[in-house]
Order: sequence, then structure tokens, then C-alpha cells
Amino acid sequence: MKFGIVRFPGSNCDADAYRAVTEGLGQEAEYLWHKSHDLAGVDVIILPGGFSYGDHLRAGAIARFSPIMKEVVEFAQGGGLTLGICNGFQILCEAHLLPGALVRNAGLRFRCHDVGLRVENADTSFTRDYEQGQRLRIPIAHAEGQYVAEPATLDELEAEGRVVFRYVDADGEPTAAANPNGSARNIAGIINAGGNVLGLMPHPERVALEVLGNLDGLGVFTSLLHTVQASATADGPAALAGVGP
Amino acid sequence: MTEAVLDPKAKSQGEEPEITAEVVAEHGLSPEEWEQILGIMGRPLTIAELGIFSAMWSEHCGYKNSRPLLKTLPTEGAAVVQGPGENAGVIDVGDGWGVAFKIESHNHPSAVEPYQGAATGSGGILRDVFTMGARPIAIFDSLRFGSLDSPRSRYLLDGVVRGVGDYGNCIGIPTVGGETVFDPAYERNPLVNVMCIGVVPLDQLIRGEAKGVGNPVMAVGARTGRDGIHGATFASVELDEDGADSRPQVQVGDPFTEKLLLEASLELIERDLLIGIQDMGAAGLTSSGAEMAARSGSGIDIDVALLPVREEGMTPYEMLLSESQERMLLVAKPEHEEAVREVLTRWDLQAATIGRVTDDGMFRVRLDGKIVAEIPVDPLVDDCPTYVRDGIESPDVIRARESDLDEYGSFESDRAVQDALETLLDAPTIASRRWIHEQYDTSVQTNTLVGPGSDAAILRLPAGGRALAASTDGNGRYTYLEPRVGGRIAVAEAARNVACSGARPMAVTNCLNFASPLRTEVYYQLSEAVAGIGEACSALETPVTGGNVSLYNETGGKPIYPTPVIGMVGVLQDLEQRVPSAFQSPGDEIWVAGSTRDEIGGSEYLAAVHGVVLGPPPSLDLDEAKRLIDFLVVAAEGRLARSAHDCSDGGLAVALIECGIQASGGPLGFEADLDAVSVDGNVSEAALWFGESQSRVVLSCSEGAGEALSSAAKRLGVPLRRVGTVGDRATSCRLQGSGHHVDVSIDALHAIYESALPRRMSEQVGLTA
Amino acid sequence: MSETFSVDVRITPRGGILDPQGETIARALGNLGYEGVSSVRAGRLVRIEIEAKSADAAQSEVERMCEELIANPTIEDYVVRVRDTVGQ
Amino acid sequence: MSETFSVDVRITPRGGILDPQGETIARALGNLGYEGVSSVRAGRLVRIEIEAKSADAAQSEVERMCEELIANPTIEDYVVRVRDTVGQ
Ligand SMILES: Nc1ncnc2c1ncn2[C@@H]1O[C@H](COP(=O)(O)OP(=O)(O)O)[C@@H](O)[C@H]1O
Ligand SMILES: [Mg+2]
Repeated sequence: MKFGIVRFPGSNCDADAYRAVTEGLGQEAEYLWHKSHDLAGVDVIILPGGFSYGDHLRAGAIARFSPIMKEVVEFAQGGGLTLGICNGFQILCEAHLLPGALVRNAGLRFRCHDVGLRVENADTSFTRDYEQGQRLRIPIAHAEGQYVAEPATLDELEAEGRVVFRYVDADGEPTAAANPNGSARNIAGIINAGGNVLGLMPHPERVALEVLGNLDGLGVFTSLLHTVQASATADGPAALAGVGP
Repeated sequence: MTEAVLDPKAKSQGEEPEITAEVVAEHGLSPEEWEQILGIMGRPLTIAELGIFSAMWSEHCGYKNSRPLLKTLPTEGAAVVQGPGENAGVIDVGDGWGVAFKIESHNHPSAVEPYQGAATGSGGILRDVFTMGARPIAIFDSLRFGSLDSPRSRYLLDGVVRGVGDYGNCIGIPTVGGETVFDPAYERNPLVNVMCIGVVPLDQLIRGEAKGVGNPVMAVGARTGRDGIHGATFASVELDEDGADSRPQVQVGDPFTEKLLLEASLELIERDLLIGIQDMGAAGLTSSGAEMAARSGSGIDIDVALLPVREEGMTPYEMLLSESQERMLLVAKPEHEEAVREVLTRWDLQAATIGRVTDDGMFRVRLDGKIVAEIPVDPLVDDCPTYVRDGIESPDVIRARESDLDEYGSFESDRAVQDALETLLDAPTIASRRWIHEQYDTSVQTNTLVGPGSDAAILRLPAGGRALAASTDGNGRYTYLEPRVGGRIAVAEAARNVACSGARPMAVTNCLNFASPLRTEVYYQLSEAVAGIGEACSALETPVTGGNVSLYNETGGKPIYPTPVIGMVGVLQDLEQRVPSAFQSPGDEIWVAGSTRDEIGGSEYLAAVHGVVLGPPPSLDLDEAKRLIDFLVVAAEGRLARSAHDCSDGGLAVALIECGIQASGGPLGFEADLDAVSVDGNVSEAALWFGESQSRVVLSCSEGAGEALSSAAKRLGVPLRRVGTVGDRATSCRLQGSGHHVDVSIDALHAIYESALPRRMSEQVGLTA
Repeated sequence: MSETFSVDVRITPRGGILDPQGETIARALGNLGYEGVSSVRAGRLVRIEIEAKSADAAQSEVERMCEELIANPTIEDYVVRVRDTVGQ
Repeated sequence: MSETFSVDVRITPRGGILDPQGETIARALGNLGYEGVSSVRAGRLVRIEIEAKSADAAQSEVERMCEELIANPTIEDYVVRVRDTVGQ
């Protein structure tokens, strides 16, 4: 199976995603240059973290217009599995593949540390290898990670099981203290209605190698692998794990 | 090619200012130096030429006052691949890999504009590393500020931390360590030193050379504006009290462009398309051009009309001296000029061929073909006069050092001990730096095995299963009280921090932050501190591979403490042998290695609790320091210890509590008997609890493993004594010694330690455009 | 004939969207002793010099830019104002 | 009697100071096909509601705030404009 990792000029977690896929998961990965229009036949696209265009204006605002994004949007709209991490999540929102927006952290400062995450929906193509409600420890590293959306949008996300990860404390509770950036309802990651586009602020690719002593992020990648393997034996993207509460 | 004699009047755009004695003085050149320059040139100079000399002969580029001292430092060792003189030093870490590293100061710019000053400081040192062909894997920031009680210090800390953070975070280089010290001595003149470490396949190492007649010289990256003109000279004069009038155009950093430069440069180097490459740092095009030519004994002929500029009407003088950030000068292999251009274009970078390499030894600058400056490279770069001055120790310092400290030696009650302990844990110099390092991306690149908060940071190396440990250290207060000892301790503490993590200390980069060397007492500090650094580096077999000198750190006549900062790197042959600094599990035995002496001079205890900076700093026996390091490495290799933490600011009591507070699964209480380390009983109460005797380490090992640890210590001649046992979360922190007892919950101490910085910084408004 | 216009885009956080930066400035002003400040909103200003046939043309061109790139309507309000022509 | 005024502070990078954000926006606009954009400067907008005796008083009060806190004169220029009174 092959992952495509988009390289914007200011991507800086592209190599980490590459290592997570190749060394952590043992699968193939290929970089997709932002100026290209060729998706190289990949099964999954990752929009990695970083500062795609210096994050000038708004994080992700300019990246959305990169040449490769035309193909990425078509891929995602056609049901292709697309994972946006951190800056990738911001780009997915700017590109309207996911609702809402990510704004400056409530504390106004960049924050980098491990957070507690609860898997709110273990029935997606990205989380099938986790347990429902499982608590993970995954690092964040961002200055603009506060998820905001209209209340109606938030209600819809909740009702459809599309809030996939939430910031929680040591007891697994989504408290204000556990919320590192002021995100609405402690939301750390969401999925689109089709169940094939996931964005999250924390960095699973940074905790997907044995040597680093924490493998909590690897499940995202194994889930994708198992989804693709399952669909290869069934009949294409339509057979991807559905979304639903 | 030689052209007709220069007519200075016709050379620059617009009016050519007359070069009067006053203009020369404004350029920071003494009348004698000016005579020497006229002698070299044998004719009147153009204003552009004056600018070039002034920059190259500034303290910053020419090391006028420090070069003779720096020459005394040991620079050779089996692992050294590149010593001082290049953009960065390089050591061999095995399997064909090198580690490039260097430290640089950006003190004056940070005093004027903390955010941009710190950001551009980070940018400069990153370029020094990746222009060696190395990919940066870590940043360290060594910072000094005044007391956090002052709004200005809080403003500076806030801006500097955001500046360091935003720059490295954006590019994706983890900032994994550093130091942050607060003392009124730095109130007006903060110190911002940044170290960058990179990894490079040794066969890909490249240098800042300009070889091969006719080869194209290219200016790459950001366009040139009027930023920081005379920044290099500015860094070499003391700040005005108001700072405002002499304020040059502030340099603004753009980490996004730097990221493009980084990726493009590494691609160019990897594909072997270049002859040489150098950062346009201090003194911009002037120093990069002249230094590249000097290194290869060639000449360089450039036309500044070809330089991409950001502003209209810039004169050659301005273009030559601009310190616009994120620019590099490179010499391409002629057959690859197009390929070079193609790579740069792909990374959306400007590239302009501005001239050629020559063999006539001249640094020649033209404007639209007409020569505006023509200076022989060798004297320009090498003949900068150096000064060996007389150093005389200040009587005030002698008096402070020789003060009687008896009145501070004992405690009235157990409560007084606890109060002192709590004051120390709340002291910004000791308290948790979480508020700082959580603003830094510490885990990007997935190499960080140990990030900030430990004695040394540890990073995976590409070379098979190895890891790198690094630390920055320097104690200005010690150096003030006794400069030679302060210099030695800076090296020894850095080495000890690295060894605590299980690594063998290998090599050093250093940043010398001092006041004006024209003062005899400051020159004394400088020469003594350098001597101390040299002695320690020789004894510990950690050669110096590079560094930086920042002088004139004084404002309104108030000098900073002399502050040598040492960046030490070491290697763990097996990354699994790394040793954490905090306690691991209840029931583990606690041991202390090293000798506790009757020393409280220069301690954080005296400063934080009694508000005085007095007495001699702790002594440092270099043999003892070396034996301790050997012991720590042996203990790590043999997996004998479960934790090791250096005993420094705040002494033994604070070190023990830090080991408990920082336990990774949450704080662990413990009990410890300090009397166990006081063998001869001649140690005062205060020295026992809070003295900062050197070469001491708090270790822990699993129950019953103490014997193996002891026999290793004995074999290596290191005193090692059992002091206590690790407890659990519910255990309080129970310390006793010299007849005093303290029994406090570890959670209460943890709360003090963690809240010290956030409490003081909570109202800081971080405003950035 | 076309002239160069200087156009300001003034972007503010949409009502309902938290503005921690504005709140922090308000609090800091209070600490510095400024009274009577009832609200502070922190936004962005983008100043564009653009060649256009008329002020109206400049205005509508910049408005298009805002819709497409400069502002994000989910979180931001904006107004476009042609300030003046830029002297030659 | 005092009224509440809405005052804008428009902050832009000082002339000659590098403005990477403005340059990036300009480049992006060019890539999107907008022509005739000769310069983009990216700044900040701070909108303050303040009670004051008069528009002049509001103006000078906010100017003091800028000097003390809101703007960074080392790298930024600013203008203060009283926009209007805030309706009750
Ligand atoms: N400015 C900073 N940036 C990043 N890490 C820092 C900074 N200041 C201190 N640290 C980290 O905090 C820890 C304690 O620093 P320090 O007090 O200097 O310890 P030590 O006395 O062991 O040298 C170290 O891990 C150090 O790297
Ligand atoms: Mg230290």
C-alpha cells in the first residue's frame, strides 16, 4: 500500500509522516510536490504538519491554492482517504473539505506538549484499530489550533459521530484544563460526512516509532492500512468503514 | 584586470561623503587603525571601502580584543573534523556521520527588539550550520535577563521566547534545551545565545570557499534592504542609555524563507553542485565575500547593481553592509550554474549571479561596471589589528570575594530551612522552565529522546543506534567573583550535564559575553575566563571547535556579569544507555557522588535568600571532575544507575527535590539524610543544604544495585554515599541534615516549582504583528 | 487610463468568535491604569496598492480578493476602503 | 458628560522594514491571477471602545495607549482614528 505525503514548501512534518509510514508501519510512501498535479497512484494522502507557506495570513489559507490541491480535493471528494495533521487539518478546513476553522490558541502562545486524547469514534477508517473511548497520549505543537465552528455545525458533528478525537484529562474527562487551545467542546479531530477525510491537531506521526517509547499514534496508520486492505478485497472506496454514532 | 586609479568622488550613487577624521571615528576605527588602512591601500578610500574596513575590523568580525586569547584554547582532538574558523565546528560521530554545531549571540538586537532580535539570532546560527551541509536537528537557547520583578525584563523574556520559538517552530527544528538565568546584572543588557546542532554525512561536508577563476558568485534568498546597516559595528559598541537614537533599522526575520534556503542549500550540496557557500550574516555581503575569498586565497569581483534589492536608491555602501536576513552567498560549479538556478527556482528563491571568482586576491566591487571598492583580501581579513591589554582585577570584586560569610552559615530553625527551600524553588533561575519550553516545538523531526527539563537533551543520531547529548551552561556570578574558576566551571558543568545523561562529552562551542574590554577589569575577566575554559577543555579532553565573542555588553556604564556560555556535545554509543535525571520508582536507592565542601560563595542561596553576591565561587578540581565524568559514563554503559542529576544551582537539597518533582509519572516523595555526605563534619549548615560544591551528582538505582554502583565509583576514585530512598506519590519529602528537619509534601513543592514563571508572566501581552 | 489606489482591508474577528488577543490587551490596559475601555477587538489590516481604472474598480477588485483569499468568512468580518490614490 | 467612542488603531510595518507576510500575500494574489497589485503590507487593527469627554480626548487617550502598549514603535507605524460614537 502506498501513502502520498504532500510537501508544501514550508511543510516540516513531512519527513516524520514518511518515517511513521515506512519505519513505523512498514509501508510505502511517496512525497507529492505541491507544484505537481500527479498523485502517483497513492491509496492515502497525508497533508502533513508545518507552516505550508509560512502560515502568513492564516494557517493553510495559501496552501489551499497550491497546484496539487486541485487533485487532492478531487481525490477527497471522490472518497479517497485523506488525513490532515496539524497544518494539514488547517488546510483541509480552508479548502472546505472539513467544516469550521482553526484560530489562534486561546492562550495566544504556541504550545507543545503531550495531550490526553479520547477516541470518540473508533468506527472510522482512521481509528478502527483503537477501542471506542480509548485514551491516547499524543503531542501537540501549534499556535493556531483552536477549533471553532457555528453551534449548528458543532451539533451536527456531534450528532453524526464526526468528532473523532477530544482533548481529555487523566481521568478521560474533557475538562477545560485538558483543552490546550480553547477548542470548541474540546474537539481535537473531526471527520467529513463521507468518512474519508480526517483532520486533527495532535501529531500521531510523532508517536509511531518503537524507539521513541510511545506508539499511541501508530493506530491511525494501521487503521488506514487495514481499511485499504479490506477494501481491496471488497469493492473499492464505497466499502470503506462508514461513519455513524 | 586593473583599472585606472580610483576616483573616490565618482564611485557611489549620489553624494560621496567626505571621509573626515570624524567619519572614521564614527566607523569605530581608531586613528592608528586608519593610518594602517591608508598604508594598506596606498591611496584615499571610497566611502564604500571605509564601510568594508570598518565592518571587517570591528570586534564582531575581526575579534580585535579576543583573538590572542582565543588562540590559547585547545582545538585538537581525534574526533574534530572541523575546528574554529569555519561557519561551524564539526566532529566525527561514527559511521560516516558528522555533527556540526555552533553557538552565537544576538544580545544587542534583542535588547532593542526582543522578538526580532531573538528570531534573527536563531536564523543566523541555523544558516551557519546548514551552510556546512548539515541538517539542523536541534536548537538550544541560553538566556540571561534581569529580575522578573521588572516589567522590562518580563517584556524581554516574553519577546525573546516567542522569537526563538516562532523561528525554530516554523522551520521545524526542535528547541530542546538551554538555560534561563535571572539576575539584576542583565537588567539593561539581556543575553540571547543560540546554539544549533546539525548532522552531516562527512563526505558531504562543504566549506565557505570561493575557488576557481571565473566561477559564478551568486546571491541567494531574500532581497537586500536597508536592514541593520552597521549591525556588526553596532554589536561592538555599547548601547546608549535610551537605545533609541543609535537604533539602526531593525532586522526582521522570515523563517519561511529560511526554510526554503535550508532545503534548497542541502539539495545543492547533496547533488554536489557547489564549490562553496556561506551565510550573509554580520556585515552581510562584505564579510561573506571577503571571507570566502580569503579562505581559498582567491579574489572576488562583484557588481552590486546585480544584487536583488528591496528598496530603491540603495548605495553600494548600503548594499555591502546590509544585514538583511535569510541571504546566502554561493559559488557554483560553472558547469552546474543552470542546475543551481533550477533548484533555487523550484524552492521559489531569488538567485542572481553577481560576480565571479578571480585569482588576483582582490575584493572588488562594482556598480554598473564601475569600480567602487577594490581592497586586497588578505590584509582586509587577516591584518585586523589585535590588542593584548592589561587586565587588572577590580578591588570591588576582590572585596566581595573575600567577604566573611559566617553570618549566612546556619539556620535559626527548621522553618527557616523550609522557607529557604521554598524561596529557591520559586526563584526564576531554578524554577520549572515549562512556561518557556512549552512554547517551543520539542518533538518535531522525531529525534528527541529527552527534551527540555533534564540535565542534557538527547537526540537520535542517524549513525547506527547512537544518540547525541548536549547542554549549554555558564554561571556569570561565579565568573564575576573569580573569572578563571567561572570559566572552568562552565565547561565542567556542561560536561557533567552531558555525562549525567550517559554520554561521553566530546567537544565544545563557546560564547563569550563580556562588557567592554577597554576596561582593565573587564579585560582581566575575559583573559582569566578564557584561561579557565582552556584548562578545563584540556583536562576533560573536550576541544573547542568554534564559538562567538560578544563584547561591550553594558548599558549606561553598567556592565553585565562576565558570562562565558559553553555548549557541550557528547555521544551515547547506544541510545538505550541513556539515563534520565529524575527518580524512577518507589524503593529505589538514592546516592550522592562527589564531595560536599564548606562552600556557599556565589550561590543561588545567597542571592535568592539573602540578596548578596559574595564569597569565592565553589572550587573546581579538574581531576575530580574528570573522574566523575568517567564514572557517569561507566555507570550508564553498565546500566548501573536509574537516574543521575547534576547538583548545581540551589545545591544538594534542591537537586534532590528536582529529582522527585520531575519523575515522569508524576512527583515522587523520598527521604534523605544529608549528613551522610558530610564526612568530615566541617561543612556549615547552609553549605550542606544549599552549597554548590562542584562535581556532585544525585543518582538512584534499584534496590540492591547500590553495591555495583559503589564498586564502580570506588574503582574510578569517586566518593559515593547512600543518602536515602525514593518513596511514592503519597510520601512526603523528608530531608534531614545538620540537625534540621524538613517534611513537606512533594506536591506542595511541585506546585511552587511549576507556578513560579507562569505567575510572574501571566499578565504579559504577547503582541506580534 | 488607470491610477494606483491604496486600499485598506480591515479584518475583525466575527461577533461570537472569541478574541483572546483583544481581551488580553483590554486587561493589560486596565492594569496600566487606563479607565473607560469597554471593549478591545484585535484584528488585521491588509493594505494593498493596486492599479485600477477607478476607485470603484479598485474597491470591487479587492473585495474579490477578500472573498477568495484574504478573509475567512467563517471567523472574520471585513470591510474594504479605498483610501486614496498613490502619488506618482 | 462622556460618551463612548469607537477608535481604530491601524498599525503597519514601518517603511523599509521587511514585511514577509505582505510579500507572501502579494505573491499569492499574483498566482491567483490578480494583476496590478504593486504592494501589500500586512498590519494589525485594534478597535477600542472607550468612554471619553470628546472625540479629541478619546483620540489622545488611545494615542497614549499605543505608545505605551499597543504598538511597537521600533518596527511599526500607527494611526489612531476615532470612527464614531457607539450608540446606546
Ligand atoms: N531557554 C530555555 N529553553 C529551553 N530549555 C531550557 C531553557 N532554559 C532552561 N531549559 C531547560 O531546563 C532545564 C534546567 O536548566 P538548568 O537550570 O540550566 O539546569 P542545569 O542546572 O541542570 O544545567 C534543562 O533541561 C534546560 O535545557
Ligand atoms: Mg544548565
